[in-house]
Formats: sequence, C-alpha cells, structure tokens
Amino acid sequence: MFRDLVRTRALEERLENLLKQGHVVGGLYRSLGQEATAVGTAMALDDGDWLAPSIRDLGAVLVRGLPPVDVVLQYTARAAGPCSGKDNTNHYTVVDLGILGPVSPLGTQLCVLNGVALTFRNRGSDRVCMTYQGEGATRTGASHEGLAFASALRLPIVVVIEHNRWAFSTRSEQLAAVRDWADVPKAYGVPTISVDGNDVLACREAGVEAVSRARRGDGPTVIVAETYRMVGHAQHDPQSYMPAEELEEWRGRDPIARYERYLLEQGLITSDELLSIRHEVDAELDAAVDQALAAAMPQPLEARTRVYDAPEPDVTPWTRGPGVAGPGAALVRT
Amino acid sequence: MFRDLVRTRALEERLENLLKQGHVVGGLYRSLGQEATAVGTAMALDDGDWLAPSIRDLGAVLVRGLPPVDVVLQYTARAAGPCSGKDNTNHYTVVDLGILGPVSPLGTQLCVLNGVALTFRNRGSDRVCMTYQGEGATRTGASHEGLAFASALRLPIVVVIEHNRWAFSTRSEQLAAVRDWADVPKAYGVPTISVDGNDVLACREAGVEAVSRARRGDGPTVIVAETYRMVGHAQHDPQSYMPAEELEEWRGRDPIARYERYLLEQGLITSDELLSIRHEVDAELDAAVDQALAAAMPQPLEARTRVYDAPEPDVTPWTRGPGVAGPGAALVRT
Amino acid sequence: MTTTYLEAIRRAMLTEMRADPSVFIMGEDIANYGGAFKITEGFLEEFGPERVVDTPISEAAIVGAAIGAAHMGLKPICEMQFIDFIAPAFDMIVNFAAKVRYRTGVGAGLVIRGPCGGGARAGPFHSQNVESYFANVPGLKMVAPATAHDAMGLLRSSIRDPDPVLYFEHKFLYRRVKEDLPENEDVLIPLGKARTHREGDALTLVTYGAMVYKAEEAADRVANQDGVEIEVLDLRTLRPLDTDAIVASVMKTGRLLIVHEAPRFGGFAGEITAQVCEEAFEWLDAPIRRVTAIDTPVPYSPPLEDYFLPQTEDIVTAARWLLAY
Amino acid sequence: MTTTYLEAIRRAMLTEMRADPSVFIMGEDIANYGGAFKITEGFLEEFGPERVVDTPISEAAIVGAAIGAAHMGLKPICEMQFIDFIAPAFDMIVNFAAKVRYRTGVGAGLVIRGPCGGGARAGPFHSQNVESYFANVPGLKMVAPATAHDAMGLLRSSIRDPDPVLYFEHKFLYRRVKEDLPENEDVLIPLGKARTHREGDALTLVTYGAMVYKAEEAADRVANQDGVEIEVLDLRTLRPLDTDAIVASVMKTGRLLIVHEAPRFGGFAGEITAQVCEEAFEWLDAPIRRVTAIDTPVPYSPPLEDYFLPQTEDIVTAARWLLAY
Ligand SMILES: Cc1ncc(C[n+]2csc(CCOP(=O)(O)OP(=O)(O)O)c2C)c(N)n1
Ligand SMILES: Cc1ncc(C[n+]2csc(CCOP(=O)(O)OP(=O)(O)O)c2C)c(N)n1
Ligand SMILES: [Mg+2]
Ligand SMILES: [Mg+2]
Repeated sequence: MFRDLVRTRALEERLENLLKQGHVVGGLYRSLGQEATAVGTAMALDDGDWLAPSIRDLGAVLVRGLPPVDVVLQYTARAAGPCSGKDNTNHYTVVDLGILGPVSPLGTQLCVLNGVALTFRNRGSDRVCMTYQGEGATRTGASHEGLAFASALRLPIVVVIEHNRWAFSTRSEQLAAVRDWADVPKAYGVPTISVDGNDVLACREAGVEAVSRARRGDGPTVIVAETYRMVGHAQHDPQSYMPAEELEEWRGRDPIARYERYLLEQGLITSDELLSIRHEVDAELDAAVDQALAAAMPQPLEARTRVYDAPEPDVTPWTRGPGVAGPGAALVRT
Repeated sequence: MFRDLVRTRALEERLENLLKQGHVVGGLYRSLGQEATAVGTAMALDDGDWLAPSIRDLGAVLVRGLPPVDVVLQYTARAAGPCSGKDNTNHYTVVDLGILGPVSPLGTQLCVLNGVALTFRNRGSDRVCMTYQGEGATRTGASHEGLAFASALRLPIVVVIEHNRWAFSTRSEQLAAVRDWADVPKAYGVPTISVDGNDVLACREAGVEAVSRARRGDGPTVIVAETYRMVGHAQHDPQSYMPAEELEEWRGRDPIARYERYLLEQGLITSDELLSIRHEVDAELDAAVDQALAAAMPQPLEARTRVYDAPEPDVTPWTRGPGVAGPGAALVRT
Repeated sequence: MTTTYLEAIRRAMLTEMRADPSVFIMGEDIANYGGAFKITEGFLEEFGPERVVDTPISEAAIVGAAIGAAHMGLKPICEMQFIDFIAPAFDMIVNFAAKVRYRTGVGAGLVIRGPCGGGARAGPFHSQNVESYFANVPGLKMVAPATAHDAMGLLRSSIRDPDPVLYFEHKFLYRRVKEDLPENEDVLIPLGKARTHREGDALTLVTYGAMVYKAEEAADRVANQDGVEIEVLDLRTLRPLDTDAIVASVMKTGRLLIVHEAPRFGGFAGEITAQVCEEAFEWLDAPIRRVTAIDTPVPYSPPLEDYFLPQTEDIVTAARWLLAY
Repeated sequence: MTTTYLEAIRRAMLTEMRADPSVFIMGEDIANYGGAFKITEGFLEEFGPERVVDTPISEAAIVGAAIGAAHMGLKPICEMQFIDFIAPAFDMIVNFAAKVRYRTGVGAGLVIRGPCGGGARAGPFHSQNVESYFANVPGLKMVAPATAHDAMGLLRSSIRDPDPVLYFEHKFLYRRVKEDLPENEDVLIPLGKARTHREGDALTLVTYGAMVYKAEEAADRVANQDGVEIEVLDLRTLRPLDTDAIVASVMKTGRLLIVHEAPRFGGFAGEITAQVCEEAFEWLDAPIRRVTAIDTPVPYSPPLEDYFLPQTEDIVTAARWLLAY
C-alpha cells in the first residue's frame, strides 16, 4: 500500500514535468494530498470487481494493476496508450482490469457503472463495483439519478465521495447547505461510512466494510472521505483563492508522511526498506516515461477508425487533402 | 377552503365528462383523493407570491384565482384558453396570478421556479414561491439540481412532495429504498415538514410555517404530504394494479368528507350552508363549461405565431396548401 | 397473421429475448404495467424481473445502466415512455454512449426506443420527432420504420447491432398499421437499407416514418389525376443513410422531394439534400424541395396541429410544382 | 484599443451590466474565480454576488433559473464552463426555454454562452461544436462570432434579445484574435445578418466561427496562385439564418462551398444547402460542396485532431474543384 501511495504521487510528479515540457498536451488534474482515499478504498476490491475512477484517482487505478507506462502513454497521446490517443487524462476503460473510465460531464459515470453492477447481479455473480465522485459532482442530476437507481435496484456498488473542500474554485460550504456530507446518502436510503480520507488504513477499512455489504447482496454504500486538494484544480489554475493557513494545516496531515510515520513507529518497516521502495518506484517510473516518450504518435488516418464496430471506416470525402477526391468528381453526367 | 376543495373535485368531474364526450382531446390527470394537499398548502400564499403546480394541483391553481372557465378553455383546446390552444392540461403560465406552468418532463419546473425566487431575492422582495412534485418526480436529475440550487442559494421556495404512493403504475416503496420521504431533503440541508396530506387544515398549517421561513429569508423548506392517488394515473389507465383494500382504506380518509365532518362537528357550518356552497359551485362550473364549449377553436394560421417575440411569423413555404407558393416559384433564371 | 405495427415491435422483442438471454429491457412502468402502450405486457411473467426492469423516473440513469451492461456483453433495450423524454438523457447518449467505442475501444450496443410523432393531439411534449437532435452525433445509428414488417425486422437488427441505435416508433401507426406477418417468419432487415415503397419514374419522394403513408396517398392522387408515377423511397434507417438508393432513384427521375414530419429548419432533409447535391447534382432537372412541419413546437389544439403537420395536399402541391418545373 | 476576442466578450457583458441592472450572470466558478477563462474576472467586485452568481455544478438548474428570472423581467446570462456541458441542460433548453413563449405567451430572453470548438488539444469533451444539436429546435437563436467586433456587438444584442440565444464563442480565437476596437464605440450588431468577410465573384464560401480564418487563408492562397477571387461570407448568426445574403452571393458567383468545423453528417451545412437549392438552384453552375470535420468525436492526440479538423488545404482543394467545374 505504501508503494502505491508513493507510485501515485511520483507518477503525477512526472506527468507534471511532462506537461511543462509539452509532452502532455491536454490538462492534468493531480490528487496531491488525497492519494490515500483512492489507494485505501481500492485495496478493498478483488479480482473481477470493477472500479470507476474519477479524475483524482490515479492511485486506485494503479492498485487495480494498470501499468504506469500505460498512464504515461495516455497522457502523452501515444498510439499505444489505452485510448490510442483518442481521449485524454484518465478517460480509459480497460475491460481486463475492470476499469471503467469517466467522461468529462460529471456524474454520468456512476449511472454507467450501475449497468456493470446490474450485470453482476443478473448473472448471480458476487462481484462488486466501486466509484468515486467529488462533492461538487454530487450536485449534478446524473449523480442523483445514478445513486437513486443503484439504491432502488439494490445494486452491489460502493460510491466514495471525495470531500476535498473544493470544486474547482468553489468551496463546498459555499455552494451546498449540507453541513455533513454523510447526510447526502440518506435521501436514497443508503448507509454511509464517514472516514478520514488522509488515513489510508481507515480508508481501506471503510472500503472493506462497504464492499462486503455489496458482496453480500445488501446493496450500495456511500463512503464519505474527508480530505483536501493540496493544489489547484488543474495545472493551469494559479490557486490564489486557497487560504495559505488551510493549506499549511492540511500539509501536516499529508497521507503519505503519516502512513510512513505509522509504519516506522509500529516497526512494520525500516527506513532502509522505505528508501528502497522509493528507489524501485523511481526506477519503474523513469523506465515508463522513457518507454512512453519513445512510442509513436498515432497515424492521422487512425482518426477515422473505431466510430462504429465496422471493418472499414466511413469514407469522408471532401474533408481531406489533395489525395482524396470526392465521388462527385466522377459524377459529371455524360 | 371547503369551497375550493369542492370546486376542485367538481371541476375535474366535469373535465372527465368532457373527455368522454370528446371535447377534451388530450390526457386528463385527476387529483381525486388528494385535493387537500394542493388546496391547503396554497392557502398559505399571499398576493405576489408565485405557485408552480404539478399535474395534480388543480386545487392550488383555483385557490390562486384562476377562473374555472380558463381551465375548461384550456382542456378543450380553445383559442381563448390560457395557452391559446397551443399546449394542454395544466401547462399554462399566468404572470398576473403568479402561476408558473409545468412542462411534461418532470423535475424541470422547480429549476425554473428557482429563477422567480432568485428575482424576488435580488429585488429585496419578501415574496415567496411554492411548487409541487410527485415522489416519482423527485428521482429525476432536474429535481435534484433544482433543490440543491435552491438550497445553495437559500432561495425563498417551498417544495411540496406529494407522496401519493404511486408514480404511474409504480409503487413508491418498490422503486426507492427511502423508507421515510422526509429523509430526502436532508441531502440538501433543507428542513422538512411531514404532514397528513388528506388533512386540509394540517396542510395549510404546514404551508404557513414553510412560507414564513421563506419570507423571513431562511431559505427553502420541503413539505412531505402523505396522501393517495384514488384513481389511475390518467383517464386511460385501467388501474388494475391498485389493490382494492388499499383503495378502500384510503376512501375512508377522503379529505373532503373529512373536512366536512370537522366543520359540522365543530359547529363552524351547517348542512344547509354546505349544500348551498355545493349548489353555487355547480352553477359556477356549469356556466364555465357552457361558456368554454361555446368558445371558438383557434384559427389554423395561429399555429405559426408566437415562436419568437416577432411581429410577423416566419413564412414557411412549401408546407402549406395550394394558396402558398414557395418563393422558388419565382426564382427561375430569366 | 394480422399484425399491427405495435404488435410487430412487441414480437421483435419477444423473439430476441427468447433467443438470447443477454437481451433485457429497462424502462418506466414496463414490467408490472406492461408499458404505457402495453407493448411489454406479459414480459415480466415470461422473463422475470431481472430481464424486465422497472426503473425510477430517470432516463439518464436508464441509458447509463444500458451502456454499462452493454460493456459487459448484455444487450439492453431502453424504453422511453415517450421519445420526448429522451431529452434528459441527451448528455448520456451523445457524450457517453455515442463516443465510448471511439474513445476507449469498448462499444455500447444498446437500443433506445420509444413512441415519437404527432397526430395524437398530445401536445408539445408527447409528439416530437427527435432525429435531428442526434443527427450530427457520430457513433449513433437511427431507425424509423413505417411498416409492421420493417418495425419487426429493424428492431431485431437493432437489438443485435453492436452500436447504440435510436429506434423511433411512430405512435400514430401503432394500431393503425396492420399487415399480414407470418407467425414464424424470420424477419430480419439490415440497418442502412432504404425500401422502395412505391415505384415511379417522374419524381423521387424520399421520406420515413408516418409520412410514408401521406406520401403514398399523394403519389396515388397524382397518378390518378395526372397520370404520372412518383417513386416513394422509405428510408427506414436514417443513419447510416442509404445514399446509394437515394442517388440511384434521383438519377432515374431527375427530381427530388423530401418529406418529413419534424420542423423544417435544421431538419433531416438538409443532410439528404446535401448528399444528393454532392452526388447527383448533374442529374437534377429541378430544385430539391422539402415538405415538412412548420418551424414551431407541436401545438395541441386540433386545427393547429393539423396546420403544423405536413398534409397530403401539401405534398401533392409540391410534387406538381416539381413535375411542372 | 487592441482588444482580443475574449476581451470583447468581457466588454460586451460589462457594458450591458453597467447600462441595465436587470442583466446578471450565473455559472460555475465565475464569481470568486472569474471563470475558467477569466472572462468575468472582477465582475463580482463590481456588481456583487447578486448579479454574479456562482452556482453548483448543475447546468440544468442554471438554465432553469435563467428561464424563471427572464419571466420576471431579468436578463440572465448563463456561462457554460465549456459549451460541451450544455448537454446536461439539453432538456431544459429544448423543452422549456425554446417552447415556453409559444406555449404560454411568456418568453424567456436569456443567453447561454460558452467556449466551443477544437484545436486546443482538449479532447472529445472540451472541443465540440454543438450548433446542430439545437438546429431543429424552433424558438432558439444561435450566434457564432468570428471577430472581436462581432463578438462584442452580437453578445450585446443577444443579451437584449427577448428570446433564448445560444452564443458560441470559439476558444481557439479567445486570445489569437486581436482587433482595434474603440473604447467607447457603441458596437451593437443585429442578430440574423451575415457579414462579407472577403469580397469575390468566382465562388461563394459560407462559413462561421474559427473556420472564417481558414477560409480567408484558403481564399488568399487561391487568389495569389490562381488569380481568382472567392467571396467569404461569415454567417455570424446561425438562426435566424441570413438566407438573403447567401442567396445574393450565390446568384453573383454561381458556386457555393460551405465550411464548418462540426462533423459532416447532419451538420449545419445541410440546412444551408437545402435553402440555396430552394431559392437559387437555377443560379448554381456547380454542385454545392462542403468541407467539414470528419464523422467522429473530436480526438485528442495532435495528429488525430489535425486530421479531424478541416484544414486550409482541404478548403483550397474543394474550392479549386468547384472553380474548375
Ligand atoms: C457537467 C459538468 N459541468 C462542469 C464541469 C467542469 N468541471 C470539471 S471538474 C469541476 C469541479 C469538480 O469538483 P469536484 O466534483 O468536487 O471534484 P474535485 O475536482 O474536487 O476532485 C468542474 C466544475 C464538468 N466536468 N461537468
Ligand atoms: C422525464 C420524464 N419521464 C417520464 C415521464 C412520464 N410520466 C408522466 S407522470 C409519471 C409518473 C409521475 O409520478 P409522480 O411524480 O409520483 O406524480 P403523480 O402522478 O403520482 O402525481 C411519468 C413516469 C415524464 N413526464 N417525464
Ligand atoms: Mg471536490
Ligand atoms: Mg406519485
């Protein structure tokens, strides 16, 4: 688990560098300071379970086994990435690993994950699904319909609300009259577990409890993880609106330093072992970055493939350069 | 109040007859058995307040002063109706009376009413808004966004959830894991008042309390009214799915009979007075029906007007009969 | 066996659900009640609550669940109580269902079906034709059958299709269209193929849905009164569009009239016109014309709705104008 | 004063909000933060939280509140953080805002604006052009400015308009387009009027938004290399469409090329083609052609997005084909 926390942060740092160097061309949304929520809860899943990460859940995806090189290939828009360069950030769906990617419009992913859970239920499988939402995303209509639907159909699903205090620039207190986010699931008759989102062990425990409920067939659970977004919304956000004292306060609760302290205090690991984990991670990620940067960009014509499940892409004459003549070129009446 | 209860039921009975006779050509959705909810709560409003009725809130609209003849004109698709024949059922918006009509897609009306409430707030007015939703409608994304928005902005708005046990053919227990509908508003940090929706006095009291909160600037309140739909969803619904015993049980709680008993027992009114109210209502409604049936249907060409705020409707050549030639007719190169 | 358009839709689903356990249906009031139009009556009894799923009133959640189930290999059918209520699911359809294969390589074979169209005095929210809202969205297919035979064969193909299909059934035809469909006939019609509803050589009339019948009526009238044969092409599938069939007919007749029930501006006729201009311009002996509803919402009152909807008389007028050109 | 396209949008709102206290703006992160693109920076300080309203992430609620406020006489502007997020508000726009005047006689004068368009490597959900989703919806107006001057003048008119206006600002132009706009000039451009961006007599090129610049580039190249002048018409307003201007130009040149950034099938070019066929068919000396994006979602990777988007070279090729016809 320590390794996954470190991998998450270190991989995001590398992505940030790649962004500065122009290799990552879209946006980058970090999970700095809240890595424990995703890593801890995702640890509760087993083989065959599905996970639907939100934008700040790189940690959960790594726990589920996505190789870091795939992440870098994706962010650098390479042909070999999990989206073949067609979509960005963490928008990949990887069936073999049970990862269901989001789309940008917030809230809809939960509705789609319901369909996976419904399939499990209908097939008599005891597999379960887990997904994540920022507190901001819970305000969308899709999020509501999704949770109500899961509750009505008692689907095996765990929703983790990542209450990180901000939705972009907007404080959660400012834009919802809810005082305790653990009240939200009450509207759906769904039980809630509140948890310190910066305590990776507590997050894992909450995950295990919620996942067991779902596996037993007792329907959905919401986990409300209290955490804090330690950076701006995205890399282009100067984050000037974030109070310095608050940041300082939360810096003291850094989930990685905290877990590291715990491991050392409990004698579960030595400093040397921690250091060598960090070195191994560095080596793994450096290799991933090198490999990704050496990989090819997609061929332009690939833009046309895979819209439908069809062997041949549609020909779209008159949109492309000199090589392609419209069929009309031949259609002069003789 | 007794008069409005009687007017509501009697007017709906007339509309039902008009439907059978083919004068009402669209659908008809009755509020039989739940008239007290709309009538009672709407009594709490004052001049200048706005009300947004749902499909089963004819009573509220009559309380707000819409003349019954307008209702009949509307349902019989007459030119002089509040929608000029362009829309059906209770889809009328009447600015002078502060009535905001619904559209068919459920949930959106609340979002629109928020804008009225926002205007009051911004203008420093203490006017308030009230609206109604079936428990089924609360499952829509729009309903959620609307309530969350009202709560976040502390708008002066009262939402009455009419828990009448059915959403079309679907039992509320069957399709929501919520046990107590009074839990729903907790997700929004909004206070709830639970009320016996068949007790018109209790409904009025709940309305007064909620309206006062809103008028004081303390934001939205949800009233959950427990009631029962005593007929099928619409006139075309054979309602075979409704358990006879349950109907029987609720028949015993009929809100009109109940209020009538109360008035008599308390000596607030005599049987003679009650009877003469009924006669007056009959006379009023018979006249309304006669007047409406004598009114003209819209002229076909009126179909083209009022899409935009424009003096002249767009000309739409080539869609209409022999009289109208397309402009192309003249456009042969000379 | 005499089969209505509605019954054909019902039988298509029954056939597919019996043959393939991965087919299932979700919607509002479809299980206990059998659907607002009773199309799924008895399905719950036959297939059980796992495959006939009553849902809360939440169209986005319904379509969303269908996408997820499709990812897992199921074949979901989503019923919209009226097709107008597809609007709250617009984001889910356009941004999730339509794009997911392209983005991720994982497809979403699902069907969204529901009653469309006017003529039932049902007002602005129970009468719309929504095809143009989705016309510019790559990744979707769209089907709009006019006959019971096509309704059955196209729905079966839609259910089997690996991509998201919007299936528009015209409520005006539900019980008015009756055809003899053999009980055991294996009707399976490929998507993307138009059908010549009526042969002719003087003018090509392209249409779909309920307008096929008004087009036919107009063509018959012109044939009887003017002695000229109009070819009526029923598109059946709007996307993929059978451009070849349209172009072939236009090359034969030299004249094109497009008729649809949706409003004119931004309606589906535009795409057809553009394609014919690109591929058969030289064969056109007259301007391409369209007869459509007027550019307003669907009004409720009968005289208004009758004026709103394209009528046989309008089609006759337009056809004669073209024939005389 | 040198003014960017973005600054022009900002100034239009400032001018209207200063002149008319009933104008206000709602959106996500627009008040405290000043908007994702900083268009409303400083608005909160100047106009206060009543007129610059940060909302929850709920586009349907935002547009809904705008409708209600418009009923009461206010003039709301709704900012979509990206125009792609208009999709969750689709039902609210199409079924409530667009139809409410027709149905009830009470209008909803409001503006929904947001950044559209590709070229920013922003992937399938931050790059769309959504005009065709709304093209078949009577009751809406649609604006898509290409210049700073037009962005300002059309936004001011949109805010004053008594009907719902969708205002599409192209994010690629935000900081790339710079013009000299007099500080106090009263720029107010009526909706529904196209603008001749470049005069010519050999071919009419109809376009809008960011494609105006690629069209211009293509026209310049053809002029330099082939000595032939292409007329570039910038529609500016998509609905109401300035059919008169298009038809007049086509009657002059006899050739029409339509260019838009959205995908081809079901795109806005269809409506333009249909109208020109109806009104100027006899003047056409060649087929009407369109250059558009290909029929896919907007891909993320630069080589893919470049292939997806119409390029100057494509326009030149199509123009030459038409000129040689
Ligand atoms: C429907 C929709 N509207 C707007 C946006 C733009 N947007 C992207 S992230 C974001 C804030 C999300 O806040 P939250 O859900 O709390 O997640 P966090 O970023 O805090 O993890 C917004 C407004 C969007 N993605 N989808
Ligand atoms: C978005 C949407 N989906 C479906 C419908 C069809 N519909 C109309 S009324 C109704 C049931 C409403 O139930 P409820 O909200 O409880 O109100 P009630 O009829 O009980 O008063 C349904 C499903 C609709 N109007 N809007
Ligand atoms: Mg957050
Ligand atoms: Mg109900």
